Parts: sequence; C-alpha cells; structure tokens
Amino acid sequence: MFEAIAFYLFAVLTIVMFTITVMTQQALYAITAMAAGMIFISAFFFILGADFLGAIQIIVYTGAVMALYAFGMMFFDTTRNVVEKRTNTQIVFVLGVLAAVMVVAIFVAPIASNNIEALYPVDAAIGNTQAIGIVLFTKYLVPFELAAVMLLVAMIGGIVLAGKKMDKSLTLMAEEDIGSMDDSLESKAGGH
Amino acid sequence: MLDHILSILIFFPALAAMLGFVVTKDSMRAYGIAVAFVEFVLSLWLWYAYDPMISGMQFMESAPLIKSFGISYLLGIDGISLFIIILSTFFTLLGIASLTETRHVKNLIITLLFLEMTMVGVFAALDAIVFYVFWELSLVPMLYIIGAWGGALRIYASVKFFLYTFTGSLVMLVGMLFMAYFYYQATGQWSFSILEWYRLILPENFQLWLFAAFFIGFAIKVPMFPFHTWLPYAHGQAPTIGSVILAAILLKMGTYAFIRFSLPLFPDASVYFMFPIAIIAIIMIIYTAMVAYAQEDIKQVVAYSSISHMGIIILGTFALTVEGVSGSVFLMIGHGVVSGALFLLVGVIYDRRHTKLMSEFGGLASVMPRYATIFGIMMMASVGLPLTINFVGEFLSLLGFYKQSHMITLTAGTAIIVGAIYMLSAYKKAFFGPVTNEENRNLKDVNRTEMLGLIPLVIVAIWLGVYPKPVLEPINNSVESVIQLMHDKAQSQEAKARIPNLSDVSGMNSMQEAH
Amino acid sequence: MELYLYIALFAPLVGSLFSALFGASAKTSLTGYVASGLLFTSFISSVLLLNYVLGGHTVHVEMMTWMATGNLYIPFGFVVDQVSVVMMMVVTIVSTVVHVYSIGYMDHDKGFNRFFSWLSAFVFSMMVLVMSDNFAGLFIGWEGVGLCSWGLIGFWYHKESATWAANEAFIMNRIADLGMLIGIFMLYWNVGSLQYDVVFAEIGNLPVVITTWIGIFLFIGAMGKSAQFPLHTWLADAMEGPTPVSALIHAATMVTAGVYLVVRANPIYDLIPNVGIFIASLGAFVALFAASMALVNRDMKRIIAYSTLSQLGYMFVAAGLGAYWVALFHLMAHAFFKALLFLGAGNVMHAMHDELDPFKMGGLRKVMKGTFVMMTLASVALAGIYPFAGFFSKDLILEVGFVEHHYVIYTVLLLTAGLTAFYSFRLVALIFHGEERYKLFGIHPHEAYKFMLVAMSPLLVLAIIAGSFKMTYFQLVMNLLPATQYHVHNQTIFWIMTIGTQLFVIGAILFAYKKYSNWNSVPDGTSKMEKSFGYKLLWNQYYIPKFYEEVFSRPYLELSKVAWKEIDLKIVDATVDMIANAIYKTGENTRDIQNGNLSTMLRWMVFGLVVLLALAVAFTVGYNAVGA
Amino acid sequence: MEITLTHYLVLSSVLFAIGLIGVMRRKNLLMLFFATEILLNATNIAFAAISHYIGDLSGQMFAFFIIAIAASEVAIGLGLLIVWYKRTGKIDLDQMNSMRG
Repeated sequence: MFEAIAFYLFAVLTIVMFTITVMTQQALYAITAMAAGMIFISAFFFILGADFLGAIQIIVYTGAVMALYAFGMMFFDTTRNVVEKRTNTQIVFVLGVLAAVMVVAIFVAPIASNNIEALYPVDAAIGNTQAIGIVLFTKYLVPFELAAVMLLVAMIGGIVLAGKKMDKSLTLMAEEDIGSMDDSLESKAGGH
Repeated sequence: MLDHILSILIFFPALAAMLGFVVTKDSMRAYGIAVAFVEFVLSLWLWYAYDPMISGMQFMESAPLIKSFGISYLLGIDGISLFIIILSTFFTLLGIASLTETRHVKNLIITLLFLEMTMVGVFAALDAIVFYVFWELSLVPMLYIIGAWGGALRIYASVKFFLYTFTGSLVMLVGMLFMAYFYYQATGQWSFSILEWYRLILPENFQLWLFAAFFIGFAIKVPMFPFHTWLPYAHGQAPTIGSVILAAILLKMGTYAFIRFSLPLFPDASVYFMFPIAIIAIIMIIYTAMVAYAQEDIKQVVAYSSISHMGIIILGTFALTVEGVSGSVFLMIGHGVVSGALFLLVGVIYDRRHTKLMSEFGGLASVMPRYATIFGIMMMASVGLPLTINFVGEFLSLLGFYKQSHMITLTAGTAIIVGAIYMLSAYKKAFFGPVTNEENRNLKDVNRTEMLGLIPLVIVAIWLGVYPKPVLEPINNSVESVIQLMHDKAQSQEAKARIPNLSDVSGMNSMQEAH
Repeated sequence: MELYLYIALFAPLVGSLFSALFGASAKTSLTGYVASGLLFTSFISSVLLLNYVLGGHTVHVEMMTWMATGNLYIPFGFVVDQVSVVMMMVVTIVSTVVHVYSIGYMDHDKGFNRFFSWLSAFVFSMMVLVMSDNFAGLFIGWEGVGLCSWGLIGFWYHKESATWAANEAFIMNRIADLGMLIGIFMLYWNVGSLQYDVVFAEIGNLPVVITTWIGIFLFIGAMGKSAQFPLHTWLADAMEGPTPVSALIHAATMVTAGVYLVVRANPIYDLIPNVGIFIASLGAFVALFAASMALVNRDMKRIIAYSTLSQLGYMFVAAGLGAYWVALFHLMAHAFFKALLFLGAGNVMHAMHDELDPFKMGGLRKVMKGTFVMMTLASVALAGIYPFAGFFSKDLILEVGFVEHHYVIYTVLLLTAGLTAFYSFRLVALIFHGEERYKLFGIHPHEAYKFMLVAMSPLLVLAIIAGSFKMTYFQLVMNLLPATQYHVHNQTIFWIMTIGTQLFVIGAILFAYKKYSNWNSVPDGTSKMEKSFGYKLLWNQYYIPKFYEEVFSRPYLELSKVAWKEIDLKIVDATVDMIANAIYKTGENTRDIQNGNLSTMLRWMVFGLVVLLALAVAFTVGYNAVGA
Repeated sequence: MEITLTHYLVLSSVLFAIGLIGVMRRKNLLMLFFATEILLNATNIAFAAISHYIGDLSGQMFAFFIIAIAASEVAIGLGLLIVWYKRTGKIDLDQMNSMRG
C-alpha cells in the first residue's frame, strides 16, 4: 500500500521537476529542478530494491554530474534567461510522445509474452549490494575494467579541454606556440 | 586483311583521332579529310567484297571478352547493316569536307572521328554488350558537339539529349541481361551473342515484357511519338555538322535495332504490339507534320520532318512483310541522305544570315538560284517524289503495311499529303515571292566547299531513286532470312498468319487478305 | 523500232537537261531552238511508231529493273500500243507547237532557259506516263507531271498568287495521288504484279467488291489529275502560269491523263459498270458545272480553263459509259482546238500587255487578223459545228449517251453544248468585235510575231480535219479497246438529233454574237445583273474555293499551331521536363537535411527513430498475426 | 492496488518523452545536455524496474554502466562546450553549422 503511494508521489514529483528543467527559461531553475529530479529517481531505485544503485545514483549523478554542470554554468553567462527561437513546437511534442509510446511498446512486448527467463536470479537471501558485487566481479569484470578506463580517459579529457589556460585554447594554438607557452608560464607565474 | 576489316573500320578513326591531337591546328582539316576518306574507301571496299547473294552474316569476327558470361567481341554485317555503315562513313567524309565551323575545328574533327567509330561499331556489333557499349559511346561525342559548338540553349539541349537517351538505354540493358539469363536457363551456358539468341524460343509473356524493355530503349532513340521532344532541341541547338550526323545516322540506330533485336527475338510480341505501334507511327507521321507546318524556324521544320519520316520507317518495319521491312531499311538510307542534305542546306543559309527564321528570308530563288535548285531537288526528294530515293522507301513501306491493314495504311498514306504541305509552304516562304529583306539582296550563292558536300548527296538521291537495285538486293536477301526466321519461331496462330512464310513461294496467288 | 521508242521518250529529257544547264544564266535563244528541235525529233519518231503500230504490231521493251523485293518486281518497262501511240501523237504535236510558240512568247522573259527546261521535263514525264507498261511507271509519270506543273504554274515565283496556286495544285494532286497509290497497293496485293498485261488478265477472277474498290481508288487518282468535281479548284488558279503552259498542260496533256488512265484500265472498269455510271454522271455534272461558271467569268484564260474542265466532263461521260475509244477520240480532237484557243488567248494577252478582262478589249479583229481567224475557227470547232473536229467527237458522245439510254445525261450534255457555244462566242465577240474599249486604257495592240502564227497553223489544220481521221482511228484502236459502234438505229431519230443539236448550237452562237458583238461599256459591278444572286454564285465559283479555305486550309493551319504550341510544347515536352524537375525538387528539399542546423537534424533523427520503431512494431505485430 | 511493471514503464516512457522534447526544443547546448541526462535516467528507471520484476540483476548492472557512461559523457561534453564557448562566445545551437552539407 505504501509502496503505491510512494511510487505515485515520486512519479509526479519527478515528472514535474523534469518538465521544469525542460521548459524553463532560467538556467538556474533548470539545474536545481534536475538535481531534485535525480534525487527522486534514486528514490525509485530504493523502492525497487536496488539499494546500491540508488546510492550510486545519488553520489555519482546528483553529486558529481550536477556539480560539473553547476561549475559549467558558472563559466557561461547563463544569468540572463535563455531566449530561444521557438520553431514549430508541436512537431516536437508529437514526435516526443510518439517515440515514448514506441519505446514502451517495445519494452512491454517481450514481458507481455513473458518468454524471458532470468539469467541471474536474484534471491532475497543475499543483500542487493552483495549480489551486485558477485555479479559485477564475475560476469561483468571486463566491462567493469573498461568502464574504469573510460572514466579515467574522461577525466583527463576534461582536464585538457578545460585546462588552466582558460583564455588560450590548446587545440587552437600552433605547435611552436605551445612550446613557447611553457616558458612564458614560468615568467608570468600564474595565469588567472 | 579482309576478315578483320570490320575491326579496322571501327578502330581506325578512333586511333586517327588520338593521333589528331598531335596534328597542328591549321592542317587539321586536311588530316581529318584524309582519315575520313580512307575510312570511306575501306567501307566501299567492304561493299565491293560483300556477296549480296548470301543472306547471313559476313565478315564475322569473334574474340572472347568475358568468357564466363559468354560476352565476346562479336562483329558481323549483313545487307541491313552494310549500307548504314557506308552511309555513316560517307557522311563523316562529307561533313568534314564541307565543314564551315571555325571555332576549335581541331577538337571538332577529333570528336567527329570518335563519333564515326561508335557509329560503325553499333552497326557492326553482333554481341549485345558490345552493341550496348557502342550505343552509349555514341552519345558522348554527340553531347560534346551539341554542348560545345551549339547555339544559345546548347547546354539544356545536350544534357536533355544525353539523359533522355541514356535512361532509355538503361532499360534496354536490363532487357538484355534478362534475355541472357533466359538463355542461360534454357541452354545452361551464358551467351550474349545475338545469333545464339535468335535460336531461343521464348514463351509469349516473357516475349511481351522483354519487347517492352527493348522498345523503350529504341523508341527514345528513333524518336517515337511520346519520346520525341529531345530532337527539336538537339537539332535546334546543334551546329550544322552535328545536325547532319544526328539526322543522317544516329536516328537510324533505333530503327536498325528494332530490326536486329525486337523483330527476330520476339516475333509473337512484335505481332502482338503491331497495331499499337502502328497507331503511334501514324500519330508520329501526321502530328509532327502538322507541327512542322506551324514552325517559323526552317531547321525545326526539317527536324520535325525527319520524325515524320521515321514514322513511316517504323510503319514499314512493323509491316512484318519482306517488302515492308526492306522498304523501311531502304528508307533509312534514303532519309539519311535527304535529311543530311537538308541540314547542310540549312547550314548554308545559316552561315550567311545567322538566322533560321523563315520570315527573315524571302525571294531567295532570285538571289541564289543554284542554292534554290539544290534545295528544290532535296525538298522534292524529301516529299517522296518518284525517281528520288525516298519514294522507293515510302512506297515499299506503305505497300508492305497494306497487307496488314487497309485503314492504317490509308491514314498513314496521308503522309505524302501533309509532307507536301509543310515542305512546300516552307519552300515558298523561304524562296518564292519578291526579295523583301534588304540583307537578302546580295547574298553569295553556294560556294565550292558547300557544293563539295551537296553535289554527291544530290547524285546519290537521284541515282538510288532511279536504280535502287544494287542497294535493294542485299537488303532484300537479308530481310528475307529475318522474316523466315520470325515465321519459324512464331508460336501463336495470329503471328503465323501475319508473318508471311517465304518458303512456299507458290503461296503468292493464295495471298488472300490475312486481315 | 526500240530505238525510236527511246528517242521519243528521252529526247525531251535531253532537251530539258540541256536548257537546265543554262538555267541561271541570261536568255540564250539556243536553248529554245535545241529544246524545240529535240521535241520535233520526238514527234517524228512518234509518227514512225504510229505507222509501225498501224501495221498491226506493238513495241514492248523493258529497260531495267526498278524495284525488286520479295514478290514485287517493278521494271522500267515501256510499251507502245494503239492507245499510247495516239496519246504520244497528241502530246508530241501539241508540245512541239507550244515549244516553238513559246520561243516567241517568252523572248522578253528573264527565265527563258529555265522555262524551256521545265517545259521539256514536263513533256518527258508525260511521255513516261503514257508509254509505261505498268502502274508504278504510270505513277512516276503521274507525279513527275505534277512536279512540272508545280514548277511551271509557279514559274513567275516573284508573284505571290502564282506560287500559292502552284502549291495548291501540287497538294491537291497529291491528295488524289494518295487514292491512286492505295489503288496500286490493292492491285499488287490481289494480283501479285503491277504489269498491265498481267493485271488485265488476272483482274477477271478477283471478287467484284475488290475490283470495285480498285476502280474507285484509281478513279480518285484520275479525278485529282483531271480536276473533276471535288478537286477542281486548282485548275482555275493554275492560269497564273504563262499561257503556253496553260495551253500545253492545262488544256491538252496533263488534265487528260485522268481520262487516259480510265481508258488504259478499261478491263477493270468493264467489270464494274456501276462505277462507270458514277463516273459518267460525275462527268456530266462537271460539264454543266464548269460551263455555268464560264458564263460570267471576266478572265479570258479562266473561261477557257472552265471550258476545258467541261470538255473533260464530256470525256469522262464517254469513258464511264464504256465508249473508251470515243473518249480518246474526243481527247485528241479537243487537245488540238483547245491548245489553239489558249495560244490565241496568249497572243491577245501579249497584245493587251497582260490584260485579261475581255470587257476591256474589243474590236481587235482589225489589228490582230490572224489570231482572230484562228480563235474563231477554234471556237467553232469547240462548239461542234459540222465540218470541224468538234462535231465528230463531241456529238458522238451525245449519241453514246442516247444509245445507252441515259437520257438524263444526254439532255445535260446537250444543254452544256449550247452553253459551250454561248460562252466561247461571248469571248470571241467581246475580244474581236464591238467598240475598241482598249483605247480607254491607252493600249495599242500589235499582232504576234509571224512565226508564232505559223507555229499555230498545224493546230488550226488539225482542228478542222481531225474529224476525218475517225474511221482510220477506229480501226487502229479497235484491237485494244472494246469497239462497240454507236449508231442510232432508225435514221429519222438520228437525223433529227444531229440537225437539232446543230441548230441549237448555231442559235446559241448567234445569240452570243447579238448580245456581245457591239458592247460599248466596261461593266463595273453596278449593273442589276451583277447583283443578282445567280451571277454572284457563279462569279465566286459556287463559293467552293472559299469553302475549301474555311473548312480545310485555315483549320489545318490553326490545328497545326495548336499541335505545336499546346500539345508539343506544353504537354509532351512539359511532362518530360516535369519529371526532371520532380527529381530536382526532391533533391532540393532533402538538401536542408544536411544544412548543419543541429536541431533540425535532431528532429529528423527522432523522426527516423519513430519511423523505424513504427516499422518494427508493425512487423512484429504483423508477424505475430501471421504467425498466430 | 499493486504497482506493476507497466507503471514503471509508463513512467519511464513519460520521462523519456520529456527528455526528448527537451532535446529537440533547446537551442542552448547546456540545456540540451540536461535533457540528455533526463533521457539516460529514464532508461535507468526502466532497467531497474525490469530487473526487479523479473528478478535478474543484469538489469541493474546495465544501469551501473549507463551511469558510468553518463558521467564521462558529461565530463567530455562540458569540456568541449567550454572550448566552443571560448571560440564563439555563445553556446547557441544554430551557430554550429560549419559542417553544413
């Protein structure tokens, strides 16, 4: 009984939050609404018994991603409200809804004909995190390592792209300037 | 030497053209004439060595190209293709000899020699793919001639000409591939040689579809009624030499291909489609004649007149009688000579006045008497006066088709009336009446180079009108073998009745109306 | 004998080619003499052939093959038998006279050489027409004659009306030639060959319906060439050409080619009497129709042209009723006096500085004595007064009509005889008698050159004595044409008939003389008679030329313009360009998919996604439905 | 009443639709990134729900990897965005049409 109430409560909240992020003119409202939305999604995970997933969602998504966005937003002058040229919005709505319906139809179809059997049965005995741990490090070990490498690459990429020289973009400068830049760096001791 | 004469005939002009790039600009014309002359002499030697009594293919050459699919470089000529080859070499020689074009003469002559190769190639090829290759190649030089040396709308005209014919030939290619596939199915091994295809008897509905595929390719080239709109533009914009070669030879590829491909390969389909095509032919004859009558530009009159004559040729071809088909082959040569000459004549007046509008001329007969007489002779030939070359062709074609149906021949016969109407009115507007336009008063008469191009054509037009036997006999023998082949291959009863059986010559007086 | 045949045939061609060489250059009278000389040799060889044929045998020679495909074999074959030798005589005599005459007539004309080349070419094609031994050879001559008449009518090509008339003549002949062509095709496919002898032997065992159709189609060809009813307007307009042309072509030779065809193909027409009746009745109608038009016409040459048309009607009546030898005899006699009449008219025209209206002349007998005598005698012969040729040939046709019990045709022909007498003497009276009206216009006429009158004299002699040949001519022609003698059995009716016609004709002549001999005013269209409906009807030739103009030529021109502007450009061409544009347009619209605007690209992406998903769902649902 | 899988799927499809609308509507690139985040989360919910209802952990594993990918994607995305911002001074979507067809 409680589960249903929780589900509907969170469902409504997430939908409202995300519509705000999509519809608002103000960048700040958008980012705050999205962060709230992320939290409510993690709530769903908990409802569904995927506690570890919920935790990860909060930490990674709302924590790291939102932080990054916030940081990014500071950088761009997003204080002014974002005026956007609206073009034939109704196509957008129609397409969106259609796509959603299609996706659902695809998802529902296999389950409705219930011919899928569980590959890794989840038994209530072992805790969710423990079970995830077992599966993660046995079957999905390779993808796990790959994900790790990917994250590392992403991190380095982020640093290079958004490196210290905010005004000088490494990708634009010719080879020799980059060389000369290092010695000028020492001379000026600290960009800005 | 003799058994490779066809390959020499095909590739000699092309090699000479390649060499032509080296020749200096001002001696290019002499070089061109020399090459064309040698080529013409070779083709005359071909005619001399040709034995009219044999009805099959002569001077056969075969070399495997793609063995796995049975595509071989197969050449050979019989009565039907012999004279069109001679006509093409003759016209290239005349064209280059009487060339009054001044812009980039060097490139023009090279393109013409290259065009000559493709023309001779089409008529000598007996392998479907080789035929197709030359068929497509002939479009390219023509595209340049119209595109580079043409009039104001030349780009539009040349692109339209190229694309229109090209799409048609693609459909034809599909037909050929299917035909080869059926041959493979029937006999177990691939072959694209037409002679082997002749021995293949296809079921009726396959024949219909394949006939339709080939028909579209050829109909656009002929050009038949609904597909003819590229011709007035092509002629309107082409330089004189371009129009001459286009009218004299390139239009004949379509009708020649009908006789070489459609008739013998699909006898039942030909009989099945005979009446619809006859209706189209009648529309071609009368409708284009009326359009020609309404023209203001003399070159368009001649262009539409050649469509009208092609209508009679198509009618003769689909008469499916020996007289009809040999008449249409003869008319191809006749029309080539006459329309080629007419375009040369139009070129003569165009070089002087740089306009083709008949309203600009008037009373030229008194200013340029020699020009008027030659134009008069050619006009009378085009109208189909007896003792001229066209009459023999038209008479036989209409005679041939009379056996199939009276009414259609009667309506098609009006060709001689509507033909006379537009030709005479054009002649009257241009030549008779007082000299109204001041510029016409002191125009020079036909000069030596133009005469060089025109006199041989006048001689041929009258000689073949009075004594057509040397040309008509080989054509007749080859056509008899084609008709006999069709009669034996025909399966449906109606086809058997329509196509005369030549073996029982006694059948003459039992020749009641089949229709 | 073959040599003479070839000389008779090719002499005119040589003459024509010789004078064609000088075509462009100025007048050299040499061409005139050479052409006339060659024509004379052709005449001499024809005479030699005549007495050879009179000796009872014919000449048949085959020069070379012309067309030979399949079972068709057409040679250039020539035959000189009774019928063709008569025609050869007529053609050569008249053309020799006309050639000599035109040396004088055309001597001031710039195109003198060109004229002679066309005239000799005409005689050559007429000889081919007459001497050929198969229908295809006949057709060569047929169209060759048409070509030369086009050349000669439009000889003065700077005159707009002349060229228009030339084109009209050629096209109208072409319409008839189509009929003839179809007739030839029918002959070939039913008989297997076009040679006269084979055809006439084989024609018997063809079904009657086919023979009827062949007869009709061949007669259509004859109708066009001899300007019978529906296709007659070109003959009157053909008077635009020089007068010797009218004399040779539109009086003696070309127009009679139609009669020659019917006479030559008599075995065919014998089998189909009902077509014969039709020909006869059409002939009678044309006779009356043309005579009526001649009554009011005010152009000297057109009056004579209408009289030719009317006499042609007579000939077709005779041929239609099966009296072929009578038709041929009238053809011969008529050729002589009609050519004479035309040449006389030519003299008058020259004297009057090309003035044609008889009302503007008058009293020329004092100045042009010779021409006056010749034209009067020719008109007397035309009217058919006793000693002259006309009586023997024309009245014979009346007898044929009477004996064959076609009383309607007989009365029509009798009435036309009267009309002929009236209008020919109206013409003579107006030109030569009465008050010199030409003085009002300041013209001082002079007689033609002496040698021209001498050249015309043989025709005059023949016009008078031609009647006497009737018996020898009948023996000659008897062994080829059906030789039925036409005699009214009881003498009384015979005498009443002949004397009656003579009196009727003489009465008409006197009436014409009384009415027109002392005419003093030039009518300018104001008099009551000219306003009457009948006069206007006849004046405009029953409004037929206007009818043809309105119903045929103008709509054809409009239709052609429509065909070109609307159909060719707007429909056929437009569809082709439309297909090309359609392809071009789709290319154009889809171009903005790659226009770099990310949001549109996103939308297209989502659109693609939706379409794919829809397909996936449709197939799975469809698959299940099919599977279930 | 009992929450069945279809509820979750309906929810995830609604969120997916919102994300899609966001993606298509936004001209500002940053906002566009937000919308992509929403898309990813919508799928996560669906994965989690399905793995819960059919009792199979691989669903959640998948969700994990999606989160990993999302994180790295954001990092790179923002980095690129910053570079783009430096060059053009604006992050409006319509400016980016140098790759025009």
